Amino acid sequence: MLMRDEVKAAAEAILFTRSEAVPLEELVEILDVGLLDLKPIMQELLLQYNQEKRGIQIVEVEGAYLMCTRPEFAGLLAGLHPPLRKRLSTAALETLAVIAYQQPVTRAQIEAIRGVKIDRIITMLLDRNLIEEAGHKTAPGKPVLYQTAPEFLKVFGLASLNDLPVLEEDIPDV
Amino acid sequence: MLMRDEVKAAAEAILFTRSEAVPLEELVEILDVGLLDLKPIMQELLLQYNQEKRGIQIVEVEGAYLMCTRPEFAGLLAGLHPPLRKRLSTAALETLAVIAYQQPVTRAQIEAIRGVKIDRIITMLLDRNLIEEAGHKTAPGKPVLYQTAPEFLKVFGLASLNDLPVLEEDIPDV
Amino acid sequence: MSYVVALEAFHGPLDLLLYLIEESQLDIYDIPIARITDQYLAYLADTGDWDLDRLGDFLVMASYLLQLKSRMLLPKNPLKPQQAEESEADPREELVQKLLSYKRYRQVAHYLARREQGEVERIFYRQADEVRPEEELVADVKSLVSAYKALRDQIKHSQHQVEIPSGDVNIDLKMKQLMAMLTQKRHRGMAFGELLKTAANRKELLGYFLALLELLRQRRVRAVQPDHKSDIRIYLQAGISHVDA
Repeated sequence: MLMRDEVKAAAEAILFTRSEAVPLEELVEILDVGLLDLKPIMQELLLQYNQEKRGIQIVEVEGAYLMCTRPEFAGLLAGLHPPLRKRLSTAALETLAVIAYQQPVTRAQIEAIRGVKIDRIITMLLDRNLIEEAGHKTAPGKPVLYQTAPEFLKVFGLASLNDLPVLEEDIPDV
Repeated sequence: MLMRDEVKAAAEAILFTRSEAVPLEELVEILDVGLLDLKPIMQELLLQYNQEKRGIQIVEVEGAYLMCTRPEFAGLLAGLHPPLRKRLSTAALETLAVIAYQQPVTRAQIEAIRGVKIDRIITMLLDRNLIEEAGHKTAPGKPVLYQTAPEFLKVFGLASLNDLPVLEEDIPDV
Repeated sequence: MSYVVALEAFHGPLDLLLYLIEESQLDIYDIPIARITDQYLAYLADTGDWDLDRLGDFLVMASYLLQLKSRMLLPKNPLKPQQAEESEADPREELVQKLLSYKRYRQVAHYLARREQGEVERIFYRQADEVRPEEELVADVKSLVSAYKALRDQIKHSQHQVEIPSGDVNIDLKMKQLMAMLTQKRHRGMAFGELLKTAANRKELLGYFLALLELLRQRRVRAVQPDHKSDIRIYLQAGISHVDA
Protein backbone atom coordinates (compact mmCIF):
# COMPACT_ATOMS: atom_id res chain seq x y z
CA MET A 1 0.00 0.00 0.00
CA LEU A 2 1.40 3.39 -0.98
CA MET A 3 1.45 6.45 1.25
CA ARG A 4 -0.70 9.41 0.27
CA ASP A 5 2.26 11.38 -1.06
CA GLU A 6 3.48 8.38 -2.96
CA VAL A 7 0.08 7.89 -4.58
CA LYS A 8 0.13 11.48 -5.75
CA ALA A 9 3.66 11.15 -7.11
CA ALA A 10 2.84 7.84 -8.79
CA ALA A 11 -0.29 9.33 -10.40
CA GLU A 12 1.87 12.18 -11.69
CA ALA A 13 4.35 9.67 -13.15
CA ILE A 14 1.56 7.71 -14.84
CA LEU A 15 -0.02 10.80 -16.42
CA PHE A 16 3.44 11.82 -17.63
CA THR A 17 4.26 8.56 -19.37
CA ARG A 18 0.85 8.09 -20.93
CA SER A 19 0.33 10.65 -23.63
CA GLU A 20 -3.45 10.44 -23.50
CA ALA A 21 -6.26 11.00 -21.02
CA VAL A 22 -6.21 8.34 -18.27
CA PRO A 23 -9.59 7.47 -16.70
CA LEU A 24 -9.87 7.75 -12.92
CA GLU A 25 -10.95 4.10 -12.71
CA GLU A 26 -7.76 3.03 -14.41
CA LEU A 27 -5.68 4.99 -11.91
CA VAL A 28 -7.61 3.36 -9.07
CA GLU A 29 -6.70 -0.02 -10.46
CA ILE A 30 -3.04 0.69 -11.17
CA LEU A 31 -2.44 2.41 -7.84
CA ASP A 32 -4.53 -0.03 -5.84
CA VAL A 33 -6.34 2.65 -3.82
CA GLY A 34 -10.00 3.33 -3.22
CA LEU A 35 -11.84 5.65 -5.60
CA LEU A 36 -12.93 7.84 -2.69
CA ASP A 37 -9.33 8.13 -1.47
CA LEU A 38 -7.92 8.87 -4.90
CA LYS A 39 -10.37 11.57 -5.93
CA PRO A 40 -9.18 14.20 -3.38
CA ILE A 41 -5.55 13.32 -4.07
CA MET A 42 -6.10 13.98 -7.78
CA GLN A 43 -7.83 17.26 -6.93
CA GLU A 44 -4.76 18.26 -4.93
CA LEU A 45 -2.46 17.35 -7.82
CA LEU A 46 -4.62 19.33 -10.26
CA LEU A 47 -4.57 22.37 -7.98
CA GLN A 48 -0.82 22.13 -7.60
CA TYR A 49 -0.43 22.11 -11.37
CA ASN A 50 -3.02 24.62 -12.24
CA GLN A 51 -2.78 27.38 -9.66
CA GLU A 52 0.69 28.54 -10.62
CA LYS A 53 1.77 29.84 -13.98
CA ARG A 54 3.49 26.79 -15.34
CA GLY A 55 4.25 25.26 -18.73
CA ILE A 56 2.22 22.12 -18.24
CA GLN A 57 -1.23 21.48 -16.85
CA ILE A 58 -3.49 18.62 -15.94
CA VAL A 59 -7.01 18.80 -17.36
CA GLU A 60 -9.95 16.69 -16.36
CA VAL A 61 -11.96 15.41 -19.33
CA GLU A 62 -15.02 13.30 -18.68
CA GLY A 63 -13.63 11.58 -15.63
CA ALA A 64 -10.17 11.15 -17.12
CA TYR A 65 -6.96 13.13 -16.55
CA LEU A 66 -4.70 14.45 -19.25
CA MET A 67 -1.27 16.03 -18.72
CA CYS A 68 -0.52 18.48 -21.52
CA THR A 69 1.05 21.86 -22.26
CA ARG A 70 -0.71 25.16 -21.60
CA PRO A 71 -2.42 26.67 -24.66
CA GLU A 72 -0.49 29.95 -24.42
CA PHE A 73 2.69 28.19 -25.56
CA ALA A 74 1.06 26.89 -28.77
CA GLY A 75 2.98 29.22 -31.08
CA LEU A 76 6.32 28.47 -29.46
CA LEU A 77 5.84 24.71 -29.46
CA ALA A 78 4.31 24.49 -32.93
CA GLY A 79 7.64 25.65 -34.32
CA LEU A 80 9.29 22.60 -32.81
CA HIS A 81 6.99 20.05 -34.36
CA PRO A 82 6.66 20.51 -38.15
CA PRO A 83 9.91 18.77 -39.13
CA LEU A 84 8.70 15.67 -37.32
CA ARG A 85 5.63 15.06 -39.41
CA LYS A 86 4.14 15.75 -42.76
CA ARG A 87 1.38 18.30 -42.86
CA LEU A 88 -2.04 17.07 -43.89
CA SER A 89 -3.42 18.00 -47.30
CA THR A 90 -6.58 20.08 -47.59
CA ALA A 91 -8.44 17.04 -48.97
CA ALA A 92 -7.38 15.03 -45.90
CA LEU A 93 -8.38 17.87 -43.57
CA GLU A 94 -11.82 18.18 -45.20
CA THR A 95 -12.37 14.44 -44.83
CA LEU A 96 -11.25 14.55 -41.20
CA ALA A 97 -13.57 17.48 -40.57
CA VAL A 98 -16.58 15.49 -41.78
CA ILE A 99 -15.57 12.43 -39.75
CA ALA A 100 -14.95 14.50 -36.62
CA TYR A 101 -18.42 16.04 -36.68
CA GLN A 102 -20.48 13.18 -38.09
CA GLN A 103 -18.84 10.19 -36.46
CA PRO A 104 -19.44 7.34 -36.78
CA VAL A 105 -19.83 7.82 -40.52
CA THR A 106 -19.51 5.69 -43.67
CA ARG A 107 -17.30 6.45 -46.62
CA ALA A 108 -20.35 7.00 -48.83
CA GLN A 109 -21.71 9.63 -46.43
CA ILE A 110 -18.42 11.53 -46.50
CA GLU A 111 -18.27 11.29 -50.28
CA ALA A 112 -21.79 12.70 -50.52
CA ILE A 113 -20.79 15.74 -48.45
CA ARG A 114 -17.45 16.39 -50.13
CA GLY A 115 -18.60 15.45 -53.64
CA VAL A 116 -15.48 13.39 -54.37
CA LYS A 117 -14.25 9.80 -54.05
CA ILE A 118 -12.07 9.34 -51.00
CA ASP A 119 -10.76 5.73 -51.02
CA ARG A 120 -7.13 6.73 -50.97
CA ILE A 121 -7.57 9.39 -48.30
CA ILE A 122 -9.33 6.93 -45.99
CA THR A 123 -6.45 4.48 -46.35
CA MET A 124 -3.95 7.24 -45.59
CA LEU A 125 -5.89 8.42 -42.52
CA LEU A 126 -6.10 4.82 -41.26
CA ASP A 127 -2.36 4.34 -41.85
CA ARG A 128 -1.58 7.47 -39.85
CA ASN A 129 -3.87 6.32 -37.04
CA LEU A 130 -5.95 9.49 -37.32
CA ILE A 131 -9.15 7.51 -37.80
CA GLU A 132 -10.26 4.00 -36.95
CA GLU A 133 -13.05 1.65 -37.86
CA ALA A 134 -16.08 1.73 -35.60
CA GLY A 135 -18.06 -1.33 -36.61
CA HIS A 136 -20.56 -1.61 -39.40
CA LYS A 137 -23.68 0.32 -40.22
CA THR A 138 -26.87 -1.72 -40.19
CA ALA A 139 -27.66 -0.93 -43.79
CA PRO A 140 -27.47 -2.87 -47.07
CA GLY A 141 -23.90 -4.01 -47.65
CA LYS A 142 -23.06 -3.34 -44.00
CA PRO A 143 -20.65 -0.50 -44.81
CA VAL A 144 -17.76 0.19 -42.42
CA LEU A 145 -18.20 3.12 -40.04
CA TYR A 146 -15.29 5.42 -39.27
CA GLN A 147 -14.51 7.58 -36.25
CA THR A 148 -11.57 9.70 -35.15
CA ALA A 149 -8.81 7.90 -33.24
CA PRO A 150 -6.89 9.20 -30.18
CA GLU A 151 -4.06 10.36 -32.46
CA PHE A 152 -6.52 12.87 -33.99
CA LEU A 153 -6.77 14.66 -30.64
CA LYS A 154 -2.98 14.75 -30.33
CA VAL A 155 -2.31 16.14 -33.78
CA PHE A 156 -4.86 18.93 -33.40
CA GLY A 157 -4.12 19.63 -29.75
CA LEU A 158 -7.59 18.87 -28.42
CA ALA A 159 -8.12 17.56 -24.89
CA SER A 160 -11.33 15.90 -26.09
CA LEU A 161 -13.77 16.01 -28.99
CA ASN A 162 -15.82 18.44 -26.93
CA ASP A 163 -13.17 21.06 -27.61
CA LEU A 164 -14.17 21.21 -31.27
CA PRO A 165 -16.17 24.37 -31.99
CA VAL A 166 -19.93 23.94 -32.38
CA LEU A 167 -20.60 23.55 -36.08
CA GLU A 168 -23.72 25.73 -36.25
CA GLU A 169 -21.77 28.68 -34.95
CA ASP A 170 -19.14 30.40 -36.96
CA ILE A 171 -15.82 28.66 -36.89
CA PRO A 172 -13.51 31.19 -35.22
CA ASP A 173 -11.62 33.47 -37.54
CA VAL A 174 -11.27 31.53 -40.75
CA MET B 1 10.75 38.90 -25.17
CA LEU B 2 9.33 36.63 -22.51
CA MET B 3 9.25 37.41 -18.79
CA ARG B 4 11.42 35.35 -16.46
CA ASP B 5 8.47 33.29 -15.22
CA GLU B 6 7.27 32.74 -18.76
CA VAL B 7 10.71 31.54 -19.82
CA LYS B 8 10.66 28.99 -17.02
CA ALA B 9 7.15 27.83 -17.90
CA ALA B 10 8.01 27.64 -21.59
CA ALA B 11 11.14 25.60 -20.86
CA GLU B 12 9.01 23.24 -18.79
CA ALA B 13 6.56 22.88 -21.69
CA ILE B 14 9.37 22.14 -24.14
CA LEU B 15 10.98 19.50 -21.89
CA PHE B 16 7.55 17.94 -21.41
CA THR B 17 6.67 17.53 -25.09
CA ARG B 18 10.11 16.27 -26.08
CA SER B 19 10.86 12.85 -24.72
CA GLU B 20 14.63 13.25 -25.04
CA ALA B 21 17.36 15.39 -23.53
CA VAL B 22 17.22 18.95 -24.88
CA PRO B 23 20.58 20.78 -24.99
CA LEU B 24 20.80 24.13 -23.19
CA GLU B 25 21.90 25.79 -26.46
CA GLU B 26 18.73 24.63 -28.16
CA LEU B 27 16.59 26.07 -25.37
CA VAL B 28 18.49 29.37 -25.70
CA GLU B 29 17.61 29.45 -29.37
CA ILE B 30 13.95 28.44 -29.05
CA LEU B 31 13.28 30.77 -26.11
CA ASP B 32 15.33 33.62 -27.53
CA VAL B 33 17.11 34.42 -24.26
CA GLY B 34 20.77 34.76 -23.36
CA LEU B 35 22.65 31.70 -22.17
CA LEU B 36 23.66 33.48 -18.98
CA ASP B 37 20.06 34.42 -18.25
CA LEU B 38 18.70 30.97 -18.96
CA LYS B 39 21.15 28.98 -16.86
CA PRO B 40 19.92 30.20 -13.45
CA ILE B 41 16.30 29.87 -14.57
CA MET B 42 16.90 26.22 -15.44
CA GLN B 43 18.59 25.68 -12.08
CA GLU B 44 15.49 27.07 -10.41
CA LEU B 45 13.24 24.76 -12.42
CA LEU B 46 15.42 21.75 -11.55
CA LEU B 47 15.32 22.61 -7.85
CA GLN B 48 11.57 23.00 -7.95
CA TYR B 49 11.20 19.57 -9.52
CA ASN B 50 13.80 17.78 -7.51
CA GLN B 51 13.47 18.99 -3.95
CA GLU B 52 10.02 17.59 -3.36
CA LYS B 53 8.98 14.01 -3.60
CA ARG B 54 7.32 13.96 -6.98
CA GLY B 55 6.60 11.53 -9.77
CA ILE B 56 8.65 13.25 -12.41
CA GLN B 57 12.09 14.84 -12.31
CA ILE B 58 14.38 16.87 -14.51
CA VAL B 59 17.93 15.61 -14.84
CA GLU B 60 20.91 17.41 -16.35
CA VAL B 61 23.07 15.27 -18.60
CA GLU B 62 26.12 16.83 -20.25
CA GLY B 63 24.58 20.24 -20.69
CA ALA B 64 21.17 18.92 -21.75
CA TYR B 65 17.93 18.59 -19.78
CA LEU B 66 15.69 15.56 -19.68
CA MET B 67 12.27 15.34 -18.03
CA CYS B 68 11.51 11.79 -16.96
CA THR B 69 9.83 9.72 -14.26
CA ARG B 70 11.58 8.96 -10.96
CA PRO B 71 13.30 5.58 -10.85
CA GLU B 72 11.26 4.40 -7.86
CA PHE B 73 8.15 4.23 -10.07
CA ALA B 74 9.81 2.09 -12.72
CA GLY B 75 8.19 -1.11 -11.46
CA LEU B 76 4.73 0.43 -11.39
CA LEU B 77 5.06 1.93 -14.86
CA ALA B 78 6.61 -1.12 -16.50
CA GLY B 79 3.37 -3.03 -15.97
CA LEU B 80 1.38 -0.40 -17.88
CA HIS B 81 2.79 -1.11 -21.30
CA PRO B 82 2.46 -4.76 -22.18
CA PRO B 83 4.00 -5.39 -25.60
CA LEU B 84 1.59 -5.26 -28.51
CA ARG B 85 1.18 -8.57 -30.22
CA LYS B 86 1.47 -8.21 -33.94
CA ARG B 87 0.94 -10.80 -36.64
CA LEU B 88 3.06 -10.93 -39.75
CA SER B 89 1.18 -10.10 -42.94
CA THR B 90 0.61 -12.83 -45.51
CA ALA B 91 3.06 -11.09 -47.84
CA ALA B 92 5.75 -11.05 -45.13
CA LEU B 93 5.06 -14.65 -44.23
CA GLU B 94 5.38 -15.81 -47.86
CA THR B 95 8.64 -13.94 -48.29
CA LEU B 96 10.01 -15.39 -45.06
CA ALA B 97 8.93 -18.86 -46.12
CA VAL B 98 10.88 -18.60 -49.37
CA ILE B 99 13.95 -17.30 -47.54
CA ALA B 100 13.68 -19.99 -44.86
CA TYR B 101 13.53 -22.87 -47.34
CA GLN B 102 15.73 -21.54 -50.12
CA GLN B 103 18.39 -19.65 -48.22
CA PRO B 104 20.66 -18.00 -49.10
CA VAL B 105 18.54 -16.35 -51.75
CA THR B 106 18.53 -13.05 -53.67
CA ARG B 107 15.70 -10.57 -53.80
CA ALA B 108 15.24 -11.21 -57.53
CA GLN B 109 14.79 -14.93 -56.87
CA ILE B 110 12.10 -14.27 -54.26
CA GLU B 111 10.37 -11.79 -56.55
CA ALA B 112 10.37 -14.34 -59.36
CA ILE B 113 8.63 -16.85 -57.09
CA ARG B 114 6.14 -14.47 -55.51
CA GLY B 115 5.56 -12.47 -58.68
CA VAL B 116 5.65 -9.12 -56.91
CA LYS B 117 8.20 -6.50 -55.91
CA ILE B 118 9.30 -6.97 -52.32
CA ASP B 119 11.67 -4.05 -51.55
CA ARG B 120 9.53 -2.82 -48.68
CA ILE B 121 9.01 -6.26 -47.19
CA ILE B 122 12.75 -6.99 -47.27
CA THR B 123 13.41 -3.68 -45.51
CA MET B 124 10.79 -4.50 -42.88
CA LEU B 125 12.16 -8.00 -42.31
CA LEU B 126 15.68 -6.57 -41.98
CA ASP B 127 14.43 -3.91 -39.55
CA ARG B 128 12.82 -6.55 -37.41
CA ASN B 129 16.01 -8.63 -37.48
CA LEU B 130 14.12 -11.59 -38.94
CA ILE B 131 16.53 -11.85 -41.88
CA GLU B 132 20.10 -10.74 -42.52
CA GLU B 133 22.44 -10.33 -45.44
CA ALA B 134 24.60 -13.33 -46.27
CA GLY B 135 27.17 -11.99 -48.70
CA HIS B 136 26.79 -11.59 -52.42
CA LYS B 137 25.95 -14.04 -55.16
CA THR B 138 28.66 -14.55 -57.77
CA ALA B 139 26.44 -13.42 -60.59
CA PRO B 140 26.24 -10.29 -62.74
CA GLY B 141 25.58 -7.29 -60.50
CA LYS B 142 26.63 -9.30 -57.44
CA PRO B 143 23.15 -9.23 -55.85
CA VAL B 144 22.84 -9.44 -52.05
CA LEU B 145 21.93 -12.83 -50.61
CA TYR B 146 19.52 -13.10 -47.68
CA GLN B 147 19.15 -15.71 -44.97
CA THR B 148 17.08 -15.99 -41.80
CA ALA B 149 18.52 -14.39 -38.67
CA PRO B 150 18.54 -15.76 -35.08
CA GLU B 151 15.43 -13.66 -34.29
CA PHE B 152 13.54 -15.73 -36.88
CA LEU B 153 14.08 -18.87 -34.78
CA LYS B 154 12.92 -17.05 -31.65
CA VAL B 155 9.71 -15.70 -33.17
CA PHE B 156 8.76 -19.05 -34.69
CA GLY B 157 9.84 -20.99 -31.61
CA LEU B 158 12.43 -23.10 -33.40
CA ALA B 159 15.58 -24.44 -31.75
CA SER B 160 17.38 -24.48 -35.10
CA LEU B 161 16.63 -24.39 -38.82
CA ASN B 162 16.68 -28.18 -38.79
CA ASP B 163 13.42 -28.07 -36.88
CA LEU B 164 11.60 -26.70 -39.95
CA PRO B 165 9.38 -29.46 -41.35
CA VAL B 166 10.87 -31.28 -44.32
CA LEU B 167 8.86 -30.74 -47.46
CA GLU B 168 8.66 -33.48 -50.04
CA GLU B 169 9.32 -31.06 -52.81
CA ASP B 170 10.79 -27.61 -53.14
CA ILE B 171 9.42 -24.77 -55.14
CA PRO B 172 10.36 -25.54 -58.73
CA ASP B 173 12.87 -23.20 -60.34
CA VAL B 174 11.21 -20.25 -61.90
CA MET C 1 -13.44 36.38 -65.27
CA SER C 2 -10.13 38.18 -65.17
CA TYR C 3 -7.98 35.08 -64.74
CA VAL C 4 -8.45 31.36 -64.62
CA VAL C 5 -7.34 29.21 -61.72
CA ALA C 6 -6.27 25.72 -62.66
CA LEU C 7 -8.74 22.98 -61.86
CA GLU C 8 -6.07 21.20 -59.81
CA ALA C 9 -6.41 23.96 -57.23
CA PHE C 10 -9.90 22.73 -56.29
CA HIS C 11 -10.56 19.91 -53.89
CA GLY C 12 -13.71 18.80 -55.64
CA PRO C 13 -16.67 20.04 -57.71
CA LEU C 14 -18.28 21.78 -54.71
CA ASP C 15 -15.07 23.65 -54.00
CA LEU C 16 -15.02 24.87 -57.61
CA LEU C 17 -18.68 25.87 -57.50
CA LEU C 18 -18.18 27.84 -54.32
CA TYR C 19 -15.23 29.58 -55.90
CA LEU C 20 -17.28 30.55 -58.95
CA ILE C 21 -20.10 31.86 -56.76
CA GLU C 22 -17.79 33.84 -54.49
CA GLU C 23 -15.72 35.14 -57.39
CA SER C 24 -18.81 36.62 -59.04
CA GLN C 25 -20.27 37.70 -55.68
CA LEU C 26 -23.43 35.77 -56.31
CA ASP C 27 -26.14 35.05 -53.76
CA ILE C 28 -25.80 31.38 -52.81
CA TYR C 29 -29.60 31.20 -52.30
CA ASP C 30 -30.28 32.52 -55.79
CA ILE C 31 -27.68 30.98 -58.07
CA PRO C 32 -28.04 31.79 -61.78
CA ILE C 33 -27.79 28.15 -62.80
CA ALA C 34 -27.31 28.74 -66.52
CA ARG C 35 -24.41 31.11 -65.95
CA ILE C 36 -22.72 28.95 -63.31
CA THR C 37 -23.10 25.85 -65.48
CA ASP C 38 -21.42 27.60 -68.41
CA GLN C 39 -18.55 28.76 -66.22
CA TYR C 40 -18.19 25.36 -64.65
CA LEU C 41 -18.07 23.64 -68.06
CA ALA C 42 -15.53 26.20 -69.24
CA TYR C 43 -13.26 25.11 -66.42
CA LEU C 44 -13.63 21.47 -67.31
CA ALA C 45 -13.00 22.18 -71.00
CA ASP C 46 -9.79 23.92 -70.02
CA THR C 47 -8.44 20.82 -68.35
CA GLY C 48 -5.63 19.03 -70.08
CA ASP C 49 -4.20 15.73 -68.88
CA TRP C 50 -5.83 14.95 -65.63
CA ASP C 51 -6.28 12.11 -63.21
CA LEU C 52 -9.40 10.34 -64.50
CA ASP C 53 -10.49 9.42 -60.97
CA ARG C 54 -10.65 13.03 -59.95
CA LEU C 55 -12.09 14.26 -63.21
CA GLY C 56 -14.95 11.79 -62.78
CA ASP C 57 -16.15 13.61 -59.67
CA PHE C 58 -16.24 16.88 -61.61
CA LEU C 59 -18.10 15.29 -64.50
CA VAL C 60 -20.81 13.95 -62.22
CA MET C 61 -21.45 17.49 -61.02
CA ALA C 62 -21.42 18.78 -64.60
CA SER C 63 -24.23 16.46 -65.60
CA TYR C 64 -26.15 17.39 -62.46
CA LEU C 65 -25.82 21.09 -63.32
CA LEU C 66 -26.94 20.49 -66.89
CA GLN C 67 -29.97 18.61 -65.64
CA LEU C 68 -30.73 21.41 -63.20
CA LYS C 69 -30.37 23.96 -65.96
CA SER C 70 -32.86 22.12 -68.16
CA ARG C 71 -35.33 21.80 -65.29
CA MET C 72 -35.11 25.54 -64.69
CA LEU C 73 -35.85 26.18 -68.35
CA LEU C 74 -38.91 23.92 -68.54
CA PRO C 75 -42.19 25.76 -68.24
CA LYS C 76 -44.36 24.77 -65.31
CA ASN C 77 -47.22 22.53 -66.25
CA PRO C 78 -50.46 24.53 -65.91
CA LEU C 79 -52.66 21.46 -66.49
CA LYS C 80 -51.81 19.80 -63.22
CA PRO C 81 -52.81 22.20 -60.49
CA GLN C 82 -52.63 19.53 -57.79
CA GLN C 83 -48.90 19.43 -58.36
CA ALA C 84 -48.53 23.16 -58.19
CA GLU C 85 -47.08 23.12 -54.73
CA GLU C 86 -44.46 20.60 -55.68
CA SER C 87 -43.43 22.37 -58.83
CA GLU C 88 -43.05 25.61 -56.95
CA ALA C 89 -40.25 24.11 -54.92
CA ASP C 90 -36.97 25.51 -56.17
CA PRO C 91 -35.01 22.76 -57.98
CA ARG C 92 -31.84 24.45 -56.77
CA GLU C 93 -32.66 23.80 -53.13
CA GLU C 94 -30.74 20.53 -52.96
CA LEU C 95 -27.65 22.10 -54.51
CA VAL C 96 -27.81 25.04 -52.11
CA GLN C 97 -27.96 22.71 -49.12
CA LYS C 98 -25.03 20.68 -50.45
CA LEU C 99 -22.98 23.83 -50.97
CA LEU C 100 -23.77 25.22 -47.53
CA SER C 101 -22.94 21.95 -45.84
CA TYR C 102 -19.69 21.56 -47.78
CA LYS C 103 -18.75 25.16 -47.07
CA ARG C 104 -19.08 24.54 -43.34
CA TYR C 105 -16.76 21.54 -43.43
CA ARG C 106 -14.33 23.42 -45.63
CA GLN C 107 -14.22 26.04 -42.90
CA VAL C 108 -13.58 23.36 -40.29
CA ALA C 109 -10.73 22.06 -42.44
CA HIS C 110 -9.11 25.52 -42.44
CA TYR C 111 -9.62 25.71 -38.71
CA LEU C 112 -8.04 22.28 -38.17
CA ALA C 113 -5.07 23.31 -40.31
CA ARG C 114 -4.56 26.36 -38.11
CA ARG C 115 -4.77 24.24 -34.98
CA GLU C 116 -2.28 21.79 -36.40
CA GLN C 117 0.14 24.63 -37.01
CA GLY C 118 -0.33 26.21 -33.59
CA GLU C 119 -1.92 29.39 -34.96
CA VAL C 120 -4.89 28.79 -32.69
CA GLU C 121 -4.30 28.26 -28.97
CA ARG C 122 -3.92 24.56 -28.49
CA ILE C 123 -2.34 22.07 -26.18
CA PHE C 124 0.45 19.66 -26.97
CA TYR C 125 0.57 16.08 -25.83
CA ARG C 126 3.87 14.58 -24.86
CA GLN C 127 5.64 12.96 -27.81
CA ALA C 128 6.08 9.85 -25.78
CA ASP C 129 7.28 7.58 -28.55
CA GLU C 130 9.72 5.72 -26.35
CA VAL C 131 7.05 4.51 -23.96
CA ARG C 132 4.98 3.09 -26.78
CA PRO C 133 4.79 -0.61 -26.00
CA GLU C 134 7.13 -2.79 -27.97
CA GLU C 135 5.61 -4.96 -30.63
CA GLU C 136 5.92 -8.64 -30.06
CA LEU C 137 5.70 -10.68 -33.23
CA VAL C 138 3.44 -13.67 -33.12
CA ALA C 139 3.98 -16.36 -35.70
CA ASP C 140 4.00 -20.10 -35.99
CA VAL C 141 5.71 -22.65 -38.17
CA LYS C 142 2.42 -24.01 -39.44
CA SER C 143 1.46 -20.77 -41.14
CA LEU C 144 4.99 -20.46 -42.54
CA VAL C 145 4.86 -23.91 -44.09
CA SER C 146 1.40 -23.43 -45.51
CA ALA C 147 2.47 -20.11 -47.05
CA TYR C 148 5.36 -21.92 -48.69
CA LYS C 149 3.21 -24.78 -49.93
CA ALA C 150 0.62 -22.39 -51.34
CA LEU C 151 3.34 -20.58 -53.28
CA ARG C 152 4.75 -23.86 -54.55
CA ASP C 153 1.37 -25.11 -55.72
CA GLN C 154 0.65 -21.81 -57.37
CA ILE C 155 3.88 -21.99 -59.33
CA LYS C 156 3.45 -25.64 -60.33
CA HIS C 157 -0.04 -24.74 -61.45
CA SER C 158 1.10 -21.84 -63.58
CA GLN C 159 4.02 -23.80 -65.03
CA HIS C 160 1.78 -26.55 -66.29
CA GLN C 161 -0.40 -24.00 -67.96
CA VAL C 162 1.84 -23.31 -70.92
CA GLU C 163 -0.87 -23.49 -73.51
CA ILE C 164 -2.65 -20.18 -73.76
CA PRO C 165 -6.18 -20.72 -74.92
CA SER C 166 -7.39 -18.38 -77.59
CA GLY C 167 -10.85 -17.06 -78.10
CA ASP C 168 -13.03 -15.14 -75.70
CA VAL C 169 -13.94 -16.35 -72.28
CA ASN C 170 -17.66 -16.82 -72.04
CA ILE C 171 -18.85 -14.52 -69.25
CA ASP C 172 -22.29 -16.17 -69.09
CA LEU C 173 -20.61 -19.51 -68.55
CA LYS C 174 -18.37 -18.03 -65.86
CA MET C 175 -21.42 -16.56 -64.14
CA LYS C 176 -23.06 -19.98 -64.12
CA GLN C 177 -19.90 -21.61 -62.77
CA LEU C 178 -19.62 -18.98 -60.06
CA MET C 179 -23.24 -19.45 -59.00
CA ALA C 180 -22.69 -23.21 -58.91
CA MET C 181 -19.62 -22.81 -56.69
CA LEU C 182 -21.41 -20.45 -54.36
CA THR C 183 -24.49 -22.64 -54.17
CA GLN C 184 -22.25 -25.49 -53.11
CA LYS C 185 -20.66 -23.33 -50.40
CA ARG C 186 -24.05 -22.11 -49.20
CA HIS C 187 -23.92 -19.69 -46.26
CA ARG C 188 -20.17 -20.15 -45.79
CA GLY C 189 -19.49 -18.11 -48.89
CA MET C 190 -16.20 -17.98 -50.68
CA ALA C 191 -13.08 -15.87 -50.23
CA PHE C 192 -12.26 -13.62 -53.16
CA GLY C 193 -8.69 -14.95 -53.10
CA GLU C 194 -10.00 -18.51 -53.35
CA LEU C 195 -11.97 -17.54 -56.42
CA LEU C 196 -8.87 -16.07 -58.09
CA LYS C 197 -7.00 -19.33 -57.55
CA THR C 198 -9.71 -21.20 -59.44
CA ALA C 199 -8.69 -19.49 -62.67
CA ALA C 200 -6.14 -21.35 -64.78
CA ASN C 201 -4.86 -18.27 -66.55
CA ARG C 202 -5.16 -14.55 -66.76
CA LYS C 203 -7.92 -14.58 -69.32
CA GLU C 204 -10.05 -16.92 -67.25
CA LEU C 205 -9.29 -14.79 -64.20
CA LEU C 206 -10.60 -11.75 -66.01
CA GLY C 207 -13.65 -13.76 -67.03
CA TYR C 208 -14.38 -14.65 -63.41
CA PHE C 209 -13.86 -11.10 -62.32
CA LEU C 210 -16.23 -9.68 -64.93
CA ALA C 211 -18.75 -12.39 -64.10
CA LEU C 212 -18.53 -11.48 -60.43
CA LEU C 213 -19.07 -7.79 -61.19
CA GLU C 214 -22.10 -8.64 -63.28
CA LEU C 215 -23.54 -10.87 -60.53
CA LEU C 216 -22.97 -8.11 -58.00
CA ARG C 217 -24.70 -5.65 -60.27
CA GLN C 218 -27.65 -7.99 -60.67
CA ARG C 219 -27.64 -8.41 -56.88
CA ARG C 220 -27.49 -12.16 -57.16
CA VAL C 221 -24.40 -12.25 -54.94
CA ARG C 222 -22.98 -9.90 -52.38
CA ALA C 223 -19.38 -9.13 -51.41
CA VAL C 224 -18.47 -8.38 -47.82
CA GLN C 225 -15.20 -7.09 -46.43
CA PRO C 226 -15.31 -6.89 -42.61
CA ASP C 227 -12.39 -4.43 -42.50
CA HIS C 228 -9.92 -3.05 -45.00
CA LYS C 229 -7.25 -5.63 -44.24
CA SER C 230 -9.24 -8.82 -44.44
CA ASP C 231 -10.16 -10.82 -47.50
CA ILE C 232 -13.37 -10.04 -49.35
CA ARG C 233 -15.95 -12.83 -49.07
CA ILE C 234 -18.57 -13.54 -51.68
CA TYR C 235 -21.97 -14.82 -50.64
CA LEU C 236 -25.03 -15.91 -52.49
CA GLN C 237 -27.75 -13.33 -52.04
CA ALA C 238 -30.39 -14.76 -49.71
CA GLY C 239 -33.21 -16.51 -51.53
CA ILE C 240 -31.23 -17.06 -54.70
CA SER C 241 -29.76 -20.37 -55.66
CA HIS C 242 -28.22 -21.80 -58.74
CA VAL C 243 -31.51 -23.37 -59.70
CA ASP C 244 -33.55 -20.22 -60.09
CA ALA C 245 -30.59 -18.32 -61.53
